[in-house]
Amino acid sequence: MNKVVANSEDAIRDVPDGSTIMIGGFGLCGIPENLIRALARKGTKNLTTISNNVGVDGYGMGLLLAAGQIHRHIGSYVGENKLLEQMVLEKKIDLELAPQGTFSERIRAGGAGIPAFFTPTGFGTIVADNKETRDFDGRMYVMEHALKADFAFVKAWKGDKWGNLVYRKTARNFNPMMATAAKITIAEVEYLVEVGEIDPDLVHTPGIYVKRIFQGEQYERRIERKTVRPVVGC
Amino acid sequence: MNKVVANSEDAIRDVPDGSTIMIGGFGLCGIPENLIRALARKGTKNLTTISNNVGVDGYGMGLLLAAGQIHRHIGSYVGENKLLEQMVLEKKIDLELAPQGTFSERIRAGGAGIPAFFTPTGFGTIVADNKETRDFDGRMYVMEHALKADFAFVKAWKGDKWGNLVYRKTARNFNPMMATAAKITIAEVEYLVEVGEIDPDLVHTPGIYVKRIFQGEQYERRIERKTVRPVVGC
Amino acid sequence: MEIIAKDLEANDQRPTTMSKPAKDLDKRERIVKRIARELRDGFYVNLGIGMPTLVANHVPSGIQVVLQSENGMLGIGPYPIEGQEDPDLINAGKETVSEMPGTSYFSSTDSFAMIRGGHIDLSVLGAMEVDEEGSIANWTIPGKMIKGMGGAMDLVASARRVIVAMEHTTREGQPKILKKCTLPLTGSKVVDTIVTEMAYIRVTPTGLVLEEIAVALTFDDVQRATEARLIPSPTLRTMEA
Amino acid sequence: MEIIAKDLEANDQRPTTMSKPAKDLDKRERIVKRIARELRDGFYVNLGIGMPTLVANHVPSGIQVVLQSENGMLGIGPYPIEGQEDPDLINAGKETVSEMPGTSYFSSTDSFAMIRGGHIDLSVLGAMEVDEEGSIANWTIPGKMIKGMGGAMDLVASARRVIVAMEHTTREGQPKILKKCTLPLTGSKVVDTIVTEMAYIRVTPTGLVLEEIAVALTFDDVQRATEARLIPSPTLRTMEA
Repeated sequence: MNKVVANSEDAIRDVPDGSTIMIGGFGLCGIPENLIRALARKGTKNLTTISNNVGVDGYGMGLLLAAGQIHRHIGSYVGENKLLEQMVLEKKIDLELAPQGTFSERIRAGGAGIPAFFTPTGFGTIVADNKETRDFDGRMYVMEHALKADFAFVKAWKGDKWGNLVYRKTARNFNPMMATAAKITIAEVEYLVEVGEIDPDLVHTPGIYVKRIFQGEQYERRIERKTVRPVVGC
Repeated sequence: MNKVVANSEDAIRDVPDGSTIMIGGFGLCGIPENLIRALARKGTKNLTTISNNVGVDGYGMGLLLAAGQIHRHIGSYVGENKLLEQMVLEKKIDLELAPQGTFSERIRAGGAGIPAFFTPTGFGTIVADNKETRDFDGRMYVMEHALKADFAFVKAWKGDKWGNLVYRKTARNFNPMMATAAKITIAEVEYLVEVGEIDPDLVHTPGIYVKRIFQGEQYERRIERKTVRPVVGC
Repeated sequence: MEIIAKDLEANDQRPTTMSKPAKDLDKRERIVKRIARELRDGFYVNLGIGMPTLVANHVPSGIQVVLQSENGMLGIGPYPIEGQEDPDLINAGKETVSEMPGTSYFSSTDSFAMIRGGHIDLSVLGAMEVDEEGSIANWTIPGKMIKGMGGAMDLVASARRVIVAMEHTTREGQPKILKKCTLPLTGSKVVDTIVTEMAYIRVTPTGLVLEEIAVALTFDDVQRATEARLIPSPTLRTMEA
Repeated sequence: MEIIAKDLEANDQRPTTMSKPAKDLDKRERIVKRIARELRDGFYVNLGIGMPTLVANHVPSGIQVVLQSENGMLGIGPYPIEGQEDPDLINAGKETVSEMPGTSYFSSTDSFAMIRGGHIDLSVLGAMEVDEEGSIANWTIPGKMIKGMGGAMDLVASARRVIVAMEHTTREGQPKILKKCTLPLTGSKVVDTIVTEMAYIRVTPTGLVLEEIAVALTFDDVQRATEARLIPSPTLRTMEA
């Protein structure tokens, strides 16, 4: 069983134009930054990306956006990208927005063999337009469908050579579910360790979901909104 | 915020006759044994129990069964209870069996605000009788409904006073999902620790789901099938 | 679905304390203080981006509440001390935060399972419009700018109690509490309570019940700033500061 | 739904090595050895209770497979050494087991999400009946005893490949490979391969293709023990031991 690849370039060697790719992270927190940079360098085109956000202008997925690599995006919040806004208005990109809980549950469903489920979220709003709605026990729900992808790019704090992953703090976010919902899941980690070094009770993503793993070349881990308080007081 | 109760008796003080109770564990592994014993002592009647198994004759949920406290049971495997079999044949108990994955997903759905979902499991079998079936992308699925309960009895290895729980090895099983799916979740733990003693990245069940917690009086942790190999060889 | 929206107050993710003029700050302070009095010991609470976040500064003494962040955290603490900020530790507004004793982290999916499953005792969030049925609009203005709804739709649909925290009227003095929302909804018939600098209003099946009025204002003052009809509560009283 | 079933081979949770006569043991050994040859490096495999469990003893050297247990474990190791058994560490047959380096634990819900999501490369399980469409019955005999289906229905519905491991006929010599199952199904059209002590059979859209025959047996021998019609493979060969 050999899942370890040399680097980000090797990890994405066979990602073709037109792929659907899930990309972990919330804002810039927990994004697979090395894989994104590699994909920008490779110049793969015509991508459908599935990610909660689209980075910021000039960083993270903003790189792919600026390079015109993204044809269609599915997410829940894109407020940090002036460029995206412009591209949507100019119809250079298709954008599908979903409530964040529906978005995350659709990904979980994709990985868990559930083709569709009912949620109360969005009933009575435009999110429910053209969707099946239904009464269960006197409350109305909207039917939503699973999301799947060809590739998932996820970022973990630590991973072993069999792909068992551990995330750190809120950098976990969408990574664990995306890892389950793609044909080929590629994990980049800050620390690649030997099999057996991770406590089996503390594994967040079991290795079964990970096809390729490598230690990221460089972690900038950029902070989007640095908010601090004075050392004295508070 | 005070969730700590003195003991198992105090924890179940207000469980009325006719309650629906989820009980964690797989076989005898990870069962809330102190809560079960307390419920047997209390003699609460007419219960609907939701649990993968029903213990064994004379131990675990077998105690509740023998005392005639269970009116109806929903689970997936009951092969260890001669008594249950007899009671079903004599129509002294209602038994609903579900595929284990459907059973566990129904509980997860109950806790996650999903009233119904589609699964491929059981399509074309009697499990799908009288249920809605549906084609998604050329494959047939069965619609299944969420399960909820008045109380959930769960057992963890360690828990803090705010109800954050950590399970150990395969004793995790159904406990985490059941903790989410009841109005009142009661957790018994082998080690009750102070708030802040559990690494936030390693919490399996966040305290939000737990209303009451206590350190179990006595852990027998009975083994159902002891299988070993010789020290030499193999 | 393609969505066009304008820069929204509710989605404005700049720390409000740094970007609003002093008069607004005072209004906001009164709103969040009033809302903080609704907190109860042991509550698990989600505070929306912007003004609602400030409720955390006024938790009554002697009670413990746990703040949830929909990006996967229970137990949000204050902003970190300079130099201790951690890129892996942010709130839903993408601000660096700290953790409290008893914190837990989980995936976004688990976080929204928690929200959708009805486990959050209280959700406080901003709004552009609220109407007399308790419907709320706070995420988009068609034909303007693109942002997305984030987690707001899930929160309003499933939190046990939804409180809207907003200024009573727009900057231009137009009512924001309407007979019927005109903007695309975030949730239909979901709001329980509206708290503004002028009033504390309960949404009931028969309409909006005015429970409290800011000091020095009359029922008519509030009604004039409100498009929807207000029903005076039998126990109508002055809002505590 | 009330279910009545008989003591089933597939659900018999006693360690088979301790309860079967020697002749059966030899048959079973041949079956599980043949199935073990289907394993590939990196496979994640679920072995059903009873005979399928024994496949683990014959993993070809030089390859690594990870065994899944539907009660929430990847990385099942051998039975523990006497005195090291742990009540918190059991397999789906409720037997005490050990863990391997690289093991992970997870909830039952996560385990069946894994199974239902199609992440298990291979599921091996016993059967009372299999038919020419690949339908399988292994969990109940109406009017007899009550056990329950456990996880078998999820496994047959969603594992990437399903291999049935069973003796070719009943103790009474009656065929178990039928034109159509008579017992309530565990899964409809789900089996890929049937391995018995007599044959290795592939389920195809046009019927059951006999790929391998046990040494010293003829096609007619196998057909006589099989109710369904068998199609000889163009590459029909002798089963390797």
